[in-house]
Amino acid sequence: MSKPEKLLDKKGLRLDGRKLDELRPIKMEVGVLNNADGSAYLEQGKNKVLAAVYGPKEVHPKHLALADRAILRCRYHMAPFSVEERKSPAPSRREIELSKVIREALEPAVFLEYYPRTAIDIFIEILQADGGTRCAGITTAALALADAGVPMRDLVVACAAGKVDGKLALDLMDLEDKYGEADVPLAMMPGINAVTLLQMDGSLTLEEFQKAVKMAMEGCKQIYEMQKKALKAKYVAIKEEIQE
Amino acid sequence: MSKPEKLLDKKGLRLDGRKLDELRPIKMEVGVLNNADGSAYLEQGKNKVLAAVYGPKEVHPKHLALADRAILRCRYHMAPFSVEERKSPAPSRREIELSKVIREALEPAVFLEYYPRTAIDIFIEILQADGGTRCAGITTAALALADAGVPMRDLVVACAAGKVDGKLALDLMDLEDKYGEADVPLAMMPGINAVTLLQMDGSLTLEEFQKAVKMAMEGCKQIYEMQKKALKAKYVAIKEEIQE
Amino acid sequence: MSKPEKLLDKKGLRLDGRKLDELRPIKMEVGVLNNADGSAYLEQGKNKVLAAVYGPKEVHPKHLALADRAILRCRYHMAPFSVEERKSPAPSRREIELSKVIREALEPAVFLEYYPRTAIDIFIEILQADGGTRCAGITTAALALADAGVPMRDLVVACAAGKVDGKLALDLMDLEDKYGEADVPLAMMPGINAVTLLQMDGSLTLEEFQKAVKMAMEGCKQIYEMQKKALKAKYVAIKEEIQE
Amino acid sequence: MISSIVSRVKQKQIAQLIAKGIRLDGRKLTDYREIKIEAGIIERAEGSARVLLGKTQVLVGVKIEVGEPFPDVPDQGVLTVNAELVPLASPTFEPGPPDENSIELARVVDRGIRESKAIALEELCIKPGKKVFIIFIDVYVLNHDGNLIDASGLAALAALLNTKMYNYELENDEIVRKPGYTPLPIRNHPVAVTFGKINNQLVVDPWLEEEQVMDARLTITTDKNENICAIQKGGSGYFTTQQILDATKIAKEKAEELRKLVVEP
Amino acid sequence: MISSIVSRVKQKQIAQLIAKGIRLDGRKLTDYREIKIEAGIIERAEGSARVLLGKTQVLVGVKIEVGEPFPDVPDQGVLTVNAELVPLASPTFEPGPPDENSIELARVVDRGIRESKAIALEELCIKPGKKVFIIFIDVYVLNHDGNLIDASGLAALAALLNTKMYNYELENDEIVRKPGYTPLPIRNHPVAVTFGKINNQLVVDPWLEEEQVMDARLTITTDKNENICAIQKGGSGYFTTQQILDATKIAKEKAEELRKLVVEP
Amino acid sequence: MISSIVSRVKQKQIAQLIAKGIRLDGRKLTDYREIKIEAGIIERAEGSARVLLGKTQVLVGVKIEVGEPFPDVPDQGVLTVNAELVPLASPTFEPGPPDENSIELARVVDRGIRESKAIALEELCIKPGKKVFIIFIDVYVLNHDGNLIDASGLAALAALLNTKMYNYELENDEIVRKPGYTPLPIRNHPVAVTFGKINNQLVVDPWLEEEQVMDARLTITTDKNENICAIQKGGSGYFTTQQILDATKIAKEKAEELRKLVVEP
Repeated sequence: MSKPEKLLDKKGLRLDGRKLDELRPIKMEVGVLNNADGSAYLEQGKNKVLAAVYGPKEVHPKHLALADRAILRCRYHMAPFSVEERKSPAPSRREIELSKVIREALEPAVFLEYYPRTAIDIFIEILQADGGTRCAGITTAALALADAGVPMRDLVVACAAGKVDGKLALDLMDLEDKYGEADVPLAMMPGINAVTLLQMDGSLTLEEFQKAVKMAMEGCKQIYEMQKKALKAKYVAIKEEIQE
Repeated sequence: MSKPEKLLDKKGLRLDGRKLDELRPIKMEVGVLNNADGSAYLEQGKNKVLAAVYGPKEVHPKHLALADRAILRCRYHMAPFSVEERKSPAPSRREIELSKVIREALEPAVFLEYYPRTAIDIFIEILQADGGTRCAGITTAALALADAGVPMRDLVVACAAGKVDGKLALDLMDLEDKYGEADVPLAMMPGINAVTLLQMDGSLTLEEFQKAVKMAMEGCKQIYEMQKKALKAKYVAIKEEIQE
Repeated sequence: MSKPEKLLDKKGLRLDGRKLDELRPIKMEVGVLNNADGSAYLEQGKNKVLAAVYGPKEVHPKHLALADRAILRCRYHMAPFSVEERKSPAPSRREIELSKVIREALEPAVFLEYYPRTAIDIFIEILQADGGTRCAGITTAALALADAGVPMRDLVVACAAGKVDGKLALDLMDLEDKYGEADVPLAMMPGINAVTLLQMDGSLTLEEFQKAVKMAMEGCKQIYEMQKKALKAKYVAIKEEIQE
Repeated sequence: MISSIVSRVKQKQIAQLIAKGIRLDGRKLTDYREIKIEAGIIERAEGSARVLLGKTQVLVGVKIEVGEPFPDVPDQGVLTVNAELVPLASPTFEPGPPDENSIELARVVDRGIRESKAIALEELCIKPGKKVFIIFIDVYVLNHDGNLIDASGLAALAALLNTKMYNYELENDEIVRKPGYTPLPIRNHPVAVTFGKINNQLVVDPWLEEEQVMDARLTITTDKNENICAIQKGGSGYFTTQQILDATKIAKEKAEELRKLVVEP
Repeated sequence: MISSIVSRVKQKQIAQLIAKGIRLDGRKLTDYREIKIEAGIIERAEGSARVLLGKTQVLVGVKIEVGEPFPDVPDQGVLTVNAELVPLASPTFEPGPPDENSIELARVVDRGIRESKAIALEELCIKPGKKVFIIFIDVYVLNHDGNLIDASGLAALAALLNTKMYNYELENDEIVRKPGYTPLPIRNHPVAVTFGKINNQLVVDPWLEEEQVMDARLTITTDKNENICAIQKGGSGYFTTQQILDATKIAKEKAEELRKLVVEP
Repeated sequence: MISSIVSRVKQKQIAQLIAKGIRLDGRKLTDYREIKIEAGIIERAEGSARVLLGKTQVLVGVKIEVGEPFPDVPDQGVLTVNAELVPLASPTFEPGPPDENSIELARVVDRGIRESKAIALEELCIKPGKKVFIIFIDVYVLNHDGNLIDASGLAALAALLNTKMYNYELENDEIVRKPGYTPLPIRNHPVAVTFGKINNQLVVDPWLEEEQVMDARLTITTDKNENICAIQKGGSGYFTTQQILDATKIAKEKAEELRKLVVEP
C-alpha cells in the first residue's frame, strides 16, 4: 500500500469515509471455538481477530507455579497471510513485545489469587490486520476470558486515538497509523477508570496527548457496550438452548 | 546429476543393468558398533546405512515416561556428505517427517509393553544416499533392534516399488526416484502380512498401485530372508567365539 | 585494520612502541559490580574486560548437581561493539570453545569439593577486544572468584607469547596476533607451577615453542603480582571504610 | 496411544459400536462429517478459504511473492506449504517451532498438490533462473476435532481456486504491475481421504475421539483423473494388504464427492 | 510480583514511607538518583557512552555498517536497536536469546529515537535502494539496580552524540574512505522519564527495591521541543487518567534536567 | 569428572598400573592402539576416509562447493570444518546442535589443517572477491572409545589426500565443467598426538576408560617439517612445564609414525 496523498478529504472525512471521532464497524461473537475454555471473534474494520483462553490449568514445569495466585500467559500472534507481505510464523520482536503489554493490560482485571498454582493461557491470533490489532486483541481476549468464566474486576477494552493530517482521530486504520503523525493505543477497565495499557509513538504536544487520551477513552466506552451485548447474546442463546 | 534421456534401455533394462523386478545388490552386517546395545550396517546399491539402538533405558525428563509401556524414539539423519550437494547437519523437515514414519513403521513390531517407564532409542545414519533410504533405514533399524535383544513380533523389512518410463519397477534408485513417475515405499512384517509403512508420490492408476504394492511386498520378502541370514551369521560367529 | 608493512621497526620495537618482552599497560580493579558475588575489571592495552561471579548457588534443573562437589560454569562473551565489525550477540563457535577452555583453566584452582550440589557461575564480558582476550578474561575471572570469596589453591593468571616478524614477543595485540607467525596463550597457577591453559596456533620449532612458553610464564608472573596488588587494594579500601 | 482407565472404557465402547457398523457420533463407517467451505474470507491474502469439517476448523491463506527459483528447476515457480498448529486450536498444541505433526501435515498437503501437478508452476516463471513467483500456502488450524489432513487439503484446494494474481509486465527485468488480476493457473484437483483403523475396521474421516483410540491412519489422495497421487500411513499400528486395497477404492469414491464441494460450488 | 513474607514486609515499609513522601533511599518522590555519563569509552565503536544511574550501569556502543535499505524507504539509513541483559548484571538475567524484557527495553529505546527523528536517516543513504548506512545501537546492561529504560535511553543518546562517521566518496558505486570524520547527524534529543506506581503514588526513577514492589510502570519520552514522542506502560497494575496527566507534566520537567546532562556537558 | 564408587575403584586400578608403566589394555604409555585407515569409501563425497583407532571409529567426508570468499581474503578458498557427535556413537551423545565438545573437536582439527597451511587455499580462488571453492570437512564420529581428536585429525588428512576436484574453465564468469579430475592441492600433513595425564603421568592415545579418569588432556599437532602448528589443553587438571616439554618431544616422534600410515600407505 503506497502513501495516499491525503488522509482527510475536504470535508474532513477519512479515507474510509469515517468522521474523526468515529469507530470502524465492529462485530463480535463469543464462544466460537470448541476446544478452548473460552473464545471470541472480533472484526473491527478489516481486522479479524480470534482469541482463546485455556485454564486455569496445571503448570509445567511445576517450579514456575506461584503459591498464592495463578500465572497469566499471553501470546499475540499474526497469521502469515494476515498482512501485505507474508509474515514468517516465528514470533517477531514486535509480537513478543505486544504479547507482554497485552498480558499486562489484562492482568489487572483478573482475580489471579482465586487460582493459586495454576496457569491461565490467552492465545490471540490476528487473522487479518488493518491497524490497531493490539487493541482489537485485548478487546477480544477480554471476551474470551469472560467466556471461560474467569472472574474479573471488569472487562478490559482497548482503542487507539491518534493524529492524522494535523487532526486528532479515533481508531486509526493501517494507512492512518503508518502515514499519520501519532498513535495512542489505550486499554482500560471503564467501570473503575483504570488505564491498563498505554503506549504512544509519533509526536504530540501535551495538550494534544491529553485530548487523544480522552478520545481513546470515549472509543473504549462505546466498544465496552458492544462487549457486554456480545456476552449477553451468548448467554441468551444458551438459555434458549436449555429451555428448548 | 542431470536427467538421463531414458530410464530403461531397449531391452527394458534399467540404468544399472537391473531387470524391472530386480533388487539392487544388498549387504548386511549385524553388531557393527561397540557402544550401542544393538547395531547394524546395510548397503543397498550405493546406499550405506548405519543403525544403532540404545535401550530400554531410563527416560529424562521423567514425566515423558509411560506407566504401561516403553516409548520408542527414532532419529533418521543424513550425513552432510551423503548427497550430491552438502546437506546441513541440522534436521530438515524431510528428516523430521521420515523419523516419524519410520518410528511408526517399527512400533507395531516391538513389544513395548514389556518395558514400562523406559525409552528405546533408534538412530539411523545415512552415510551415503542413492534413493530408497527410508526403506533401507527401516530394514537396518529392525536388525539393530533384534541385535539389541528387543523382543519383536516379527522383523520389519521395507522396500519400494515405483514406475519408470511407464513400467512398474522394484527398488528405485535415486535417478529413477527423481525422474520416474511414481514411488511407493512400503514396510511390512512378512510373517503376519502387516503393512507398517506405506507412502506414495507420483501418479498411478488404482490397478498400477495394486501391482506396485504386490511388487514391493515381493521385494520385502527377499530382503527378509537376507535379514534372517545376517542375524544368524552374527550368532554363529558368537557361538564360534564362545566355543573357541 | 589492514595489514601493516612491518610488525617490528628498525630498533626491534613493536607497533605500539613496546619491546619484545614487554607487557601492555595493565589496570585492574576488584569489586566493580554490585549485584555479583564477586567482580573485577581489567584493561590490558585496549582490551577492556569485565568478569562477574555468582555462587555457590542452587543448581536448576536439580539433576545437573553433583553429590560431591560444585559445578563450575563459564561464559566468555563479546559485546557487539567490542570489535571492528559488529559481532552478533548470539554465541559464536569461537566463544563456545573459549568458554570451555577458560572454564578448564580456572577449574584446577577452585576447591569445588567444598560446595557439593551447588553451581558457581563465571561471566566474562569483553567490552573491547585487542588481542589476547581469552588470557585477559582468565586473569579477570580469577580476581572475580577471589572477590566472591571462593576458596582457591592459587590465583590463575594468563598471558600469551608469540612470534612476530621472526622474533618471539610477549603479550600479542590484535595486529600481531593476526599477521604474526604464532600465538601461544598460557594460563597458570604461578605458586605451584601448574599450567592450566595452553593453546597454540601458527608455526614454531620445538625450540621456539619452549622459549615462547618461558616468555609467557614470565609475563604471567608479572601480571600475578598486579593481581595480588589489586586484591589487596580492595581489602585495604574495605578496611578503611570499616574504620571510618 | 491411550493409557488411562476412562479412555479404555471409551475405546471399548467405540470399538464395539464399530463392530456393528455404527460410530459414536451416529455416522456410518464411510460417512464424512458435515462440511462447510467459505472461500475468499481473508481479503489481504491472494487466496483464502476456511473449511469446517464437523467441529474441525482450518483456515488456509495463499500469498504470492517474487523470489529465486530452485537451481535444478530454473524455469518454474516455487511452491511452499507450511502448517501451524496454533495453540488456540487444542489443549495439546504448544507454541513453538513446527513439530513432527505439523511438518507431516504440511508435507502431506504439499505432496497432494505437487504430485498431481495442481499448480502450473511452469507458468509462474518471470525470468528463468532469476525470478519466479513463490506460492506460499499457509495452513492454519483453528480448532482440532480430528482429521486435520482432509480438512487442510480441502481448504488448500479451495484457497488455490480462489487465488488471484495481479497482472504485470516486465520492464528492464523489473516487474511493473498492470491493472487487473488473473486466476492462479490450477490444472488438477487433488483430494485427500483419510481412514482410521479401529478394532480392525476402517472408518472414514475419523474425528478426535476416534483418533485417540485408533491403531493406525491411512490417507489416500486422488486427483480429478482418478489417479492416486499421494499416500501416507501414520500411527503405530498396521494395515493388511486387503485393507489398503479396500481403502483405495473407497477413497476414489469419497474424493469425487468432496471434490464437487470445492470445485463446483 | 512478590510473594514471600520478607518481601511483603519491605513492600509495606516502602509503601508507608511513600505515603509520607519519602523513599527508602532518602530521595523525594520526583528525585532521580545520582547520574554519571562518560562518553567515548569504547574506542573500537563509532560511538559509545556509559551511564551510571545510582548503581544501575548501562554501556551503549554504536557501530556503523553498510547494508541494504528497507524496500519501503529506499532512500533512508537503517536504525537497529538491540539490548542485552547480560547475566553478570543481575542474578535474574539468564544467558540466551533476548527475552521479552530485553526486547521491550530495546524497542522503547528505539521508539524514542525513531519517533523524535533524532537521527537524520535520510542523510545516511549512499545509493538509493541499494546501499545505506546501518546504525547499530547496542544497549549493554552491566549492573541492574532498577530503571533500565531511562539509563539506557540516556546512554544511547550520549553515544549517538559521540558517534563519528568516516568521510567517503563513491567511486563506481564503491565506497572509498577519505581522511577525517564527521559527527552522525543528530537532530533531536529524546529523553525517557519513568515512573513507578507504589501505594497509588507516582515515584520517579524507581530503583530495584521499588521495582520489586511497584504495581505498574509508566515511561514518557519527550523531545527537545517538549513534544511527547513515546510512551510505554508496563507492569501488572493500572493508572488513573489523572496519574497519566500528572506524569506527562513531571516527565517534561525532568527530561529537561536530564537532557542538559547529556547535550551540554 | 567421576563420582561413583565403582569408577573410583577403576580409577585407582588404572592409576596404579600406570605408575608401573602399564595400561589396562596392555599398552605401553606411549603406544597407540591399532590403527586402520580406509580412504575413498563414500563415493558421493569429493573425498572421504574412515579411521579405526582401536574401537574408536570416525568417518570424514569432504565436499566442495562454490561460494563467496571472506572479505578480508578475497583471493582464497574457504575451509570449513564441522564435527558431529552423532548419538549412535555413544550413550553420552545427544541429538541436537553442536555442543562445546563437538565444537572444540572441529576447531582443533581445523586449526591443525589451517595453521600448517595443509590446503593451498590460494589455488582455490575462481574469481577474486566473487567466487571461490569452499571445502567442507565433515567429521562424523561413529563410535566413541576415546581420543576423538587424533582419530578425527587422521581421518581428515586421509580424506583430504583422497579428495578430487573436477576440472573446469571459466566462460563469462560461469564455471563450465571439463572432463577429468585433479587432486586437491595438499601442501602439508598435520598430525595430532593427544596425551592424557593420569596419576601425574602422561599416556599417549587415551581410550575411553582412561579419559574417564584422567586429570587433563594435551594435544600437540606437528607438521611434516616437525614444526608445531597447534596445541590444545583440555580437562579440569593442569600440566607442569616439564610435562609440556616432554609431550612436545614424544608428539613429534609419534606424529612421524602416524603420518606414514596416511601419506604413504
